[in-house]
Amino acid sequence: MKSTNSIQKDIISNFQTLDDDFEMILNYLIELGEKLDEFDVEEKKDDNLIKGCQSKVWLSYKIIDNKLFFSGDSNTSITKGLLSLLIKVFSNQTAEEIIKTKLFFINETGLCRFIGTQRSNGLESMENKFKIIALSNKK
Amino acid sequence: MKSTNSIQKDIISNFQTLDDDFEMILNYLIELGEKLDEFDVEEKKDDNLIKGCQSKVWLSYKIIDNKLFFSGDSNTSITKGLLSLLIKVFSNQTAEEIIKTKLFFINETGLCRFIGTQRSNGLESMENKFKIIALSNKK
Amino acid sequence: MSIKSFNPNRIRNKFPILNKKINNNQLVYFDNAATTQKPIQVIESINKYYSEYNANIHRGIHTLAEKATQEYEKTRKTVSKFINSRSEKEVIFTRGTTEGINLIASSFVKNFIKKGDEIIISEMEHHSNIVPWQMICEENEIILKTINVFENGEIDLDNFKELISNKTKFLSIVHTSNTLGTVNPIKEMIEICKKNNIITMIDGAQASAHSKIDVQDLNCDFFVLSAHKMYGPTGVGIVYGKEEILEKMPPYMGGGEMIKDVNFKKTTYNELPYKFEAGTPNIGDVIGFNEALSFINNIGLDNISLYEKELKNYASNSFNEIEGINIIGNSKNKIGIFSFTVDKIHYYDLGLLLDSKGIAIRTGHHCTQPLMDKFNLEGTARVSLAIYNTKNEIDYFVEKLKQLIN
Amino acid sequence: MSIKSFNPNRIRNKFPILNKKINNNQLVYFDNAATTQKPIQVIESINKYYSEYNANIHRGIHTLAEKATQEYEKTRKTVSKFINSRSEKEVIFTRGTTEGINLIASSFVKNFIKKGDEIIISEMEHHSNIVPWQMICEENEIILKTINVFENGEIDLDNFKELISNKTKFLSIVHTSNTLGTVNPIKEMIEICKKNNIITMIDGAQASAHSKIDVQDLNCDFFVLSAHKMYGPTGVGIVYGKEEILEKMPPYMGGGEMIKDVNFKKTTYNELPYKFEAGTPNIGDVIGFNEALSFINNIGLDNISLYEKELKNYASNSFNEIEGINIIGNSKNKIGIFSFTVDKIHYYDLGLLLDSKGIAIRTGHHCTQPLMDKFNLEGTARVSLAIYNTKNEIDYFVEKLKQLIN
Ligand SMILES: Cc1ncc(COP(=O)(O)O)c(C=O)c1O
Ligand SMILES: Cc1ncc(COP(=O)(O)O)c(C=O)c1O
Repeated sequence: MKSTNSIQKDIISNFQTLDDDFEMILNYLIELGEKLDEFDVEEKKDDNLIKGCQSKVWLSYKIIDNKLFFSGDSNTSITKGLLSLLIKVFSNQTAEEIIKTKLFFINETGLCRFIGTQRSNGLESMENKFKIIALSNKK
Repeated sequence: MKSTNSIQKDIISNFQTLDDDFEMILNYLIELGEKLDEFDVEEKKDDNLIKGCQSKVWLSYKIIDNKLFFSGDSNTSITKGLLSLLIKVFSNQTAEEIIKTKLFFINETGLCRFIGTQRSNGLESMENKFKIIALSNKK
Repeated sequence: MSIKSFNPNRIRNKFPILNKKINNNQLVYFDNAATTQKPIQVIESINKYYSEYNANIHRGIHTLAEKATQEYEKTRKTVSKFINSRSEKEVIFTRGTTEGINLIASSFVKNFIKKGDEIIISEMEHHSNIVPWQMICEENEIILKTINVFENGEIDLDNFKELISNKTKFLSIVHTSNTLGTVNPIKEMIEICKKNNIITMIDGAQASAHSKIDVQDLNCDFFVLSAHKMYGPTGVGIVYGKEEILEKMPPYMGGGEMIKDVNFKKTTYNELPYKFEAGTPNIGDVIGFNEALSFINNIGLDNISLYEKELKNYASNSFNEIEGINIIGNSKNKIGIFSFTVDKIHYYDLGLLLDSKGIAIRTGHHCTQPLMDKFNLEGTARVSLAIYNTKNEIDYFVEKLKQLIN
Repeated sequence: MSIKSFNPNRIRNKFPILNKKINNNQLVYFDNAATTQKPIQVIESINKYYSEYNANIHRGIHTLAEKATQEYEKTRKTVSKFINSRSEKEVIFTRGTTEGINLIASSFVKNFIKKGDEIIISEMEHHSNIVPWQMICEENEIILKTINVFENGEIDLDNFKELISNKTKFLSIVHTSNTLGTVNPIKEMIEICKKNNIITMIDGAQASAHSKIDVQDLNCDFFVLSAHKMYGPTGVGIVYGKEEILEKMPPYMGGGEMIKDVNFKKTTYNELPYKFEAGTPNIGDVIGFNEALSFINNIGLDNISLYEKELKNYASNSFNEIEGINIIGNSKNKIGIFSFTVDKIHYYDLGLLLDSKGIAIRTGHHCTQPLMDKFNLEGTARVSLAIYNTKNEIDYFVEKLKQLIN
């Protein structure tokens, strides 16, 4: 199992090949979102909802062998792509590992472009949701 | 007796010799003020007061042969100079002449420099006082 | 300048930002309802103020203060002419439309509206013309009523008439909707109000850069606008109010400038318009606003309206040809503001994808959530046009949008 | 940079206006308490905003909006560090000190002060820290008390302690007097307030450009300031408030930006600091303010204080040698603000005559009429110094003033 940090480093190097081309980044994010596993419609309930300024995100999880596995969905393709990255980082990790993870890939990839200050709700509250889930499942 | 307009023209040509030199204009105004006839202390009462933003002006008048004669004073030398010009224009005139006079010398001499918008109280309310006196003495 | 000789490129050259590249594409700025760009003469006048005659105004007697005061007050004169107010005293500087509405809501209500009275707004109002009324109504137990808006984005005048009762004291209505582009029949509405002794306030934020405003002809009691939506700087707005009403209103804020005499026993307030301008105002930008108005006046609002109408019709026809697009708001009388959704693409994705092509549009609820709720929408994408936009830009936009849809 | 290497000429070069001639004389700008001049970096950053990335902020997702939002919020971060607030949420943008005080007076009183309670201010307050309290006290039947000021311009601390009762709920006090230059013992006063559960507001308009402000160290509940008195643009100010208090306060104005969800049934407000920032803010000037703070930070407030103290002492000594001058305000702890009268020359004449020599001073009541009344004055002439002023300028001023007196 890779550490959250090394997964983040992988993401960063993937994004580096995109050369800061805004259009390519968007299309890559959309592709990533499309690759996410289908989200169970039953899980599209308010409890699992993270409401951003312009988009909605749903997040659910399972625990297998002490590790958390996340799945999620969004009504916007680009947000879904961002979400898929967070799922990649946090899935298959213990609650402890999730809690202590610092997300540095967002700044380094330039994806902070999508964390406008008041829209921080977007990415920031996504991150918070992961951490809260982890906290509530800590031993 | 000169008309108010020709007195104004005289004032303008006097000021033209000062070449827009701000210091000379101020000194000239102060001199003009000093030449004003002594103001009767008894006339320094609230009825005769025109309150500007930073200076006070007193104005009184007599009527001789249907003509108004003004005298005035101010607690600031420069305002007193300005006042003396208004007295020059309006004194020895009939009420009717005063009422219909348009003051153009203020703009043309650049003395509008002293009529800051909120301080308009200064020159503008001085002019108003002359006109009100004239109105109340109209036949 | 007649419309024939009207050359958008000559105008574009006056806007430094329009030469910028965004994400390697030429900027296409279609977010004008949020804020317009600024011509060089506005930018330079602010620069000049700070470089040559910056000083605090009104009380100072030194040369810089004098010059700054004159230039500041010159803007008031220009505004007064621009909206055709009877007097400069009727022109109060604010930070923008929002502050203006709050000023009116707060100061007017204190004197003229009582518990149980009614205020009318419409369903298409911007939050800035909703929330101040909600706040003041709640505090003072006043009833807030809203005029119905039809599916096509027009206001329901019959419903408006029905809402009026002898308790109705105030109407606050948007001139031109920032979401739908609808131009409301405000003159007619104001007339109805006059007959019923209802005071009227017009939210002119989206109107003032696009069509001639004549407050005397409208006969409204209040009119508010924002400079930043009129090619002027941020941080400046206007409240126009009829002198006799402003005279009777208590001041909004207290402080320097708005007083005549301050005394711990009895403070007296300054005359209009200063009574409503507490503290050091936004001097630099008020001065800059004068140049924005010059810019508009030089082209002429007639020419602007004419050109923008042509542009709007062109855009409207082009958009209607796009498959999968739904235009929200099809009022017969509207300006170049197009809210739309696209089947299968969320407006948020649309906004970002178009941005990657250099096209700046706005997405979301446009601060008109009640209207969104009414139309069962969470948000829309919005294209809003201004005088420097061109048919070429519309073509480019349509091309890119079609590519995204297919 | 140590004070040894401190070179006022290097700083002067950054201010385009300081090269200007006024009435054929080199400008000597001694009206800094009214507003300071602006360094080129402030002017250029405003220019750059309008030329390169002007857009409305927070809601937009296109590149310009994103960039404008980031730069706007960067200023908030810088301010937060500058005053050492715990969090950026505690920094609210306003038009200036006056609006800040009105915001506090209006929103705070609604929740925390009741009929019969008492608010304390001092006799040396600026009108902006008097009138808002008078207005709100009258409306809500609250009692306004004023702390005595001694002949030498210092505050009467004993009187302050006497005024405190169990009804006292609020102290609003000026950090540094704009008329007297007095620096009040606010830390001591705040401590006394804390012991008596009194909320404190500091008017920092005259302090913030001249000495280090640390709101946590002061432990005040509110602190207000104006950018234009800190080498920044007009139209921008700050309210600092402790988060837990701001959280409990209702919003001041309603409108766009300050809401979370708007609904005709129930509107919910945004989180801090946005709850208090309704409508499109003064984006361009907030961004410019960041450069003003950089300018100050680059020199360092320690260096600024040190140099300005030297300048103040030099001025003080020079002025004391002038026959016929009366300095109003001789507090032991004061900054370079000198109010004075001259026997036989009215301050208005003085102001104009000095202006003819290129010297800009302020004359009048300086928006502190109650203080003038107390000292039996109608007004004074006032010299107020800033970081770009020099001993040479003081010498020139003294020379010209002596000529006028003789
Ligand atoms: C001590 C003090 N308080 C408040 C103010 C008001 O500041 P502003 O006019 O920027 O709102 C001033 C400005 O002169 C001041 O000196
Ligand atoms: C119709 C309408 N009213 C009010 C406003 C608020 O204007 P401001 O944000 O400049 O205060 C806007 C701005 O979007 C608007 O479009």
